Amino acid sequence: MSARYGMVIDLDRCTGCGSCMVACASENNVPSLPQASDRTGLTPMLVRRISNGKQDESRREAFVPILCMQCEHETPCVSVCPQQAVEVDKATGIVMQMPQRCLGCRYCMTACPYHARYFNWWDPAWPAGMEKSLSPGVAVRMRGVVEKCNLCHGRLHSAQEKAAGAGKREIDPADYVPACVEACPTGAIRFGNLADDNDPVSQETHSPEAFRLLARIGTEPKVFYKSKEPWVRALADGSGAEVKRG
Amino acid sequence: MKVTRRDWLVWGAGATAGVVLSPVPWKLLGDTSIWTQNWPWIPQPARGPLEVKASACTLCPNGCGLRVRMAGGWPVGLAGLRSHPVSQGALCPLGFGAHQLIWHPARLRAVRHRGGASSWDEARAAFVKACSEGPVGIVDGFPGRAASSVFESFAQKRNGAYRAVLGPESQALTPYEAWTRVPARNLGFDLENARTIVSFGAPLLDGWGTPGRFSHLWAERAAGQSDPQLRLIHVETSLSTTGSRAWRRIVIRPGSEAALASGIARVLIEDKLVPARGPMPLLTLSQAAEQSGISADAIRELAHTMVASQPVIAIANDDNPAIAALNVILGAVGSRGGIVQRSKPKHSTISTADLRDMRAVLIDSSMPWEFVPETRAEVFRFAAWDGGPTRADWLLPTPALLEDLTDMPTAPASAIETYAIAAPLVAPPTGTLSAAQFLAEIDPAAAPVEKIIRARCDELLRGRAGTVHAQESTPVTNIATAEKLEEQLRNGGVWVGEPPRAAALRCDLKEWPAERPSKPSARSSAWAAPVLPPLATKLYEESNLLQPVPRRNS
Amino acid sequence: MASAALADRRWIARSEERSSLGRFLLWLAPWALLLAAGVYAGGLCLWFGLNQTNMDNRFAFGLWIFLDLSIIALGAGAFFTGFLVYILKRAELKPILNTAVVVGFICYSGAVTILGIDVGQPLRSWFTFWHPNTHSMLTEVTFCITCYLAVLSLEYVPILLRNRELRKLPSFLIFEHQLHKLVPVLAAVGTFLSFFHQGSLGGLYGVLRGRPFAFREGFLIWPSTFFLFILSAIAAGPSFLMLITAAVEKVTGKHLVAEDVYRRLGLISGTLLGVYVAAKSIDTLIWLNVTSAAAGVAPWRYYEYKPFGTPLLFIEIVLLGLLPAFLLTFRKTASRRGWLLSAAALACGGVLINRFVMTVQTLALPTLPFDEFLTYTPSWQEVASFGGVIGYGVILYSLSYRYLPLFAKPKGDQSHVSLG
Amino acid sequence: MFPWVDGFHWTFGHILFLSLFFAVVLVITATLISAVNRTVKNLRTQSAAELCWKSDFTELPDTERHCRHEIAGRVASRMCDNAFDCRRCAKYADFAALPAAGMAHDLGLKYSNDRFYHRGHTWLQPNEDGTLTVGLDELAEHLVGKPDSIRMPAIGERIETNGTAWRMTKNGNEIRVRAPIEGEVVETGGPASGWYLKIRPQLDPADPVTLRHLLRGAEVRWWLSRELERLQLQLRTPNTAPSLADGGVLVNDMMDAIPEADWNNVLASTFLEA
Repeated sequence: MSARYGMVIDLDRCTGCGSCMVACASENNVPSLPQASDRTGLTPMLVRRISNGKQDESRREAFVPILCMQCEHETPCVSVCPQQAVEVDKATGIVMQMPQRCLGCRYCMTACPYHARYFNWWDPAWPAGMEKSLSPGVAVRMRGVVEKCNLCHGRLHSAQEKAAGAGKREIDPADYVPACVEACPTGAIRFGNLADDNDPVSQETHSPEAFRLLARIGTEPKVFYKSKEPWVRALADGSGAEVKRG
Repeated sequence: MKVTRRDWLVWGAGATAGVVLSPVPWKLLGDTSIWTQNWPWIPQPARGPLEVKASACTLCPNGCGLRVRMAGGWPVGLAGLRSHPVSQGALCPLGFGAHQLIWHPARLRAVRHRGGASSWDEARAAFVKACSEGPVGIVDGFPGRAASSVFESFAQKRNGAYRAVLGPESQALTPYEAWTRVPARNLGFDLENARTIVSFGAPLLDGWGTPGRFSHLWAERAAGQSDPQLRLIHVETSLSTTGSRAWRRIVIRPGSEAALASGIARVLIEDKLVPARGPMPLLTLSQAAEQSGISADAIRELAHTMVASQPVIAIANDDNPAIAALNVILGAVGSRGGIVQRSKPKHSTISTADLRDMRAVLIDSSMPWEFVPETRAEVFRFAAWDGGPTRADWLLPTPALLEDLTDMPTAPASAIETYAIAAPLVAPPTGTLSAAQFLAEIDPAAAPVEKIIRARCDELLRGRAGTVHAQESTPVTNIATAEKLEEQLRNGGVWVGEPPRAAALRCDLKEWPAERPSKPSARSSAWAAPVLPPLATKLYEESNLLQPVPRRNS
Repeated sequence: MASAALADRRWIARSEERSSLGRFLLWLAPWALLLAAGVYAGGLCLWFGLNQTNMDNRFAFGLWIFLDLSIIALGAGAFFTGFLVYILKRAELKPILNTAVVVGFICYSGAVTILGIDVGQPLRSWFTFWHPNTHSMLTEVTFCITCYLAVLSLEYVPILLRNRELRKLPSFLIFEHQLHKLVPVLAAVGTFLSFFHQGSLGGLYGVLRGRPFAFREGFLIWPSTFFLFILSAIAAGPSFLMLITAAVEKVTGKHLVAEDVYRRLGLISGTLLGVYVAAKSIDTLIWLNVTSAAAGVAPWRYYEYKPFGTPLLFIEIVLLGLLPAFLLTFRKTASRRGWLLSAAALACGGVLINRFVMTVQTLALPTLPFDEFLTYTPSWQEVASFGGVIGYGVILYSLSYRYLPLFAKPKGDQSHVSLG
Repeated sequence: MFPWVDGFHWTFGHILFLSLFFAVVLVITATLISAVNRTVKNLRTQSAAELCWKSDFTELPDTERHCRHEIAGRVASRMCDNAFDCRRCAKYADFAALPAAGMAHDLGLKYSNDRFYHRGHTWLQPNEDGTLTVGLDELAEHLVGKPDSIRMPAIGERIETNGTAWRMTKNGNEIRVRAPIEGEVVETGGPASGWYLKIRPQLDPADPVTLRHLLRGAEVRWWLSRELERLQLQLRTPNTAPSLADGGVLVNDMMDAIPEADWNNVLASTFLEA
């Protein structure tokens, strides 16, 4: 049976510590290039600070982890890629990016409303010796291609290998946990199989507090958010004009 | 036949057409494009058996449990160790990239003397000479380790000074030393049982204490709830992460935490919200309001809110006595969910001798790089990385995390006593020595770290108390020998003591301590390494999440 | 020098008067410099990667795409004139056919070159042909533009082979003759291709449902921008041809094309522009009231961001759309060279603005509610590489004008002889 | 792109799109191939020369494409639209019937009435044995003088009207002499022998149509005088002005005499090069 991996991110639990970002970068062999800026760096997982726009004591801030939303319907990046370098994996529902087939036209980046795609503006490089600390099973992306979060596909792969080794069809959910989920100290990021109705995460997506970013453009992301705070929920549709970047 | 321009034209046209129609250019195109997919200079991840080891993080005194993924004999990923009773599987953002610190460009690899190249022999000679000429001071960032006792005894022998510099979490506990006659290192905040926590600027959700500890509490009992089991009231001067996530947020004038505390205490006593347990603050409510910049009603309202859901505890971000006194008034000292004594005081003779009088000062690598001793003595600075300009005559390269054998005693401010051992997982670069090893070479008679650790395991075993938390937890009584215990600890197990006996702590506060404004803490966070993991640096630069810190080395 | 001048003269048609070799080279020099700078800048981008540009993850497309779209739109004159002459048999436009082909060739080859630099892995460009994703507008664009460039080259060859020296080779002359007879076929294919890729270039942005500012409802698989781009391109193409021809006449001080050709072009351009403006206005209204609302965005919010805003919308549709359409069709103004040309310039400007809005403004506008409006200034490498294309264009055109029969002689149709 | 390439789906989109694409590619390549193919065929058959001539003819300046009847003064002004091939000219008969102008004044050029002249400055003289002798007319000879080199066609080679008869070089200028008539080369001469080619014509020279396209009689004088005028204009330089002003005797070997002139153009208009 095919899975639909997804997330529910509880924004009320997110303290914006950034552990998920570092864990993600470390797991996925993202180089830390000094020349990269907040507009040219690779941050497959990016926690963004938002506020209710107030400057006085009533000011509230929250943090929104932004990663590939794994859009399910009319996946914007898939339909635009001229050479099938992006495809939705039928078996997992994960939007897969194939860097070795990407020619770096960046059309998918203009198509993604969540700015969850990143371009390798530089050759990947590490300080002398640090390449020994690269995490195995995740290939380093070359300059000039687009990349994004693929829900730690390397981990899924090893989980599948483990299952195959044990002669099992299905992977043990405990074996496949993306780095950011594993890293979150407050358990704000929850990961599960949305196709499985018994999965607590899949059930959480139906809670009244759950919402998806820009739901109305109809891309049906598999990454959900939830919050009890109304001003945070105003994110759900693009009309949350009162919400400003922190 | 004569070659005319016409012939050239014809041949040229023919040649171009021919080449384009031949497979050659297309084949070349294919090969080059495949070549671009793996440029020779793109680093490839190491192949090799993947193994997972458990250890403890030694970059700050909190010693979070580490799950280290190793490939080809090198650490390739860090994660939190779920079985760790305090950190509970969490790490700080810096921790997740810490395995790359081994390769940080700023890594110290050779002895340096006043900027110039030097050698261990020269350094040793200089230090021995200094010792013969006068007393030596030793500064330690993580007191209570085996290394600390090496320092302590060495300093004692040379009738020098051993100085432990504490982080803000521990500093907040120092005022109680005088009132309870229990050293701060034996006290802790019993956050786990508190119902209301008032932090006076303590970044509880942003690098205060063991990262996993409070964030778990908060996430489980407070996050997003309108009437949470755990009420977090954050008093601050400007919006912080903790403030933005707190249940209530109070903004006051910088440095007026003490005044606010006094104001609250006065309200508590005047409104009989607490049984009078201590002296009346010197400040009047209006003065407190005037100083802290919030209305008297707001202070009164705050006081009422504090006691509405008890136990309640106030946490300072420094050693401000007024806030400690507030806890006394609240009856939080020695009570469940308040300030508790987690362990019996060990006989420790911390000399109060001043570093100024020292001939030489040895600074352990556990000290934050910013620390500069107020002395004219010859400074021997141990560090694994060069954090930039500092006042040190000798820069002595030490092993980094995962390279050195260290034991990690109870984390600052923890309510329960713990003991862990970080065993070296990779060999340190040649030419590095820890401060303890350095001293051991000079004084072979003294017990080395290994011996002391063994002795402590033995002590724990004889204490017959506590449990070792690993994949499964084992009571110490079920462990046969000290060797076994040490082995378990070296493999990432954590010894956890008995839960604290709260009532055992008696506290008498005669009169309200003299008011003094809170001073911003010397150590903003517990992070002690001179440099940040490159990925953390990246995080600072490529997100608007955290402000770049001056310590950053790019 | 004298011998060089003589040799040069041999290559110039006997019946044509051309400036001296020295003056010609002098004229070329600055453009050659521009080209050299462009080659250098482009080389930097290819060697060190796109970090040489000021593009970033949010501005994944920048100056290059904007200008590519623009020159491809302006180059539409090539296929459209061919279409009018060969398919609709409008012989009166024959005099500018050759110049149209050359201009088209320059525009397309230039655009393709820039695209080659613009992609991160140019060596993999051919992957698009190997693993084409037929749902992507960009695939359509890639295929069509490549084919059309081939067509343009084939249309360029006959003009090239009629050079005075090259024609001395019987094989060349015969080939020219035979190819020329087949040019109508090429014109037909070119028309087909051009309609598609001009449209797909519009579709490129119209399909982006992730960018509500650009997203448009449409007909079958094609968003409305698909058709708007075709319209605006064929409307601006003739205007651009007019401008080029007029410029050449000014520079060479020769009378090359009969006045009525100008007027004819103006009329075509103006009429199409009128249709386009009408369609564009309807499209904008639909977007304001239906499409954007469906995407959950308040459309007018997009016009709050300075420097873009409603003024830009007004300029695009009225000042650079409606006005030139009127000037080009209205007899009184159309019969005056000055009015005609300035109207043509306005029309071209309108298309430029439209391409700018679709590319740059779309990316500048925030999509997530906590995004900000971002700006971007191209790096000198981006500007210089494009300057190179302009230099290349002028040089190639000047050479073609000097040595090839660009403007068929006014006396009747001499552009090619039919057998018996 | 192809079923065996990874990632290919047999979807309607693919099939439609790719078939369209391949159709286009096919048309383009087919066009190219057929053009090449026809070219090769033309080059194989004899039509090449004719095609080239016709193409060249259209490139001639107006001044060099006047109808012979205009030159002879039979009609006011007429441009030839048959590439100087009066055998194809529908109007020829009508014009020929018209009265020609009177005798032109004497030129410094000899020409004989029993020779036929081609607009490319060759003459043609029928022989008893049915062959035709072809030579360079006096104006051309004066112009070229002694050529540096000559490339004659091989014996038995076929030459086409207005095609290449033979080639000469002079002071680095390539001179292609156009053949006055189609036929087979039976003998080759040269400047010394006063004639260049003997040709066995394809058509019967006795048939009046065969040589109709060539100038003869009075026409020649009018034509030559026009050619002289042209030369005057083209060669107007200080030292030649007197020699030509009154249509006086031409200096021999003008290419050596007036090297500074624009010979490329002069030769082109003399020998009907584009």
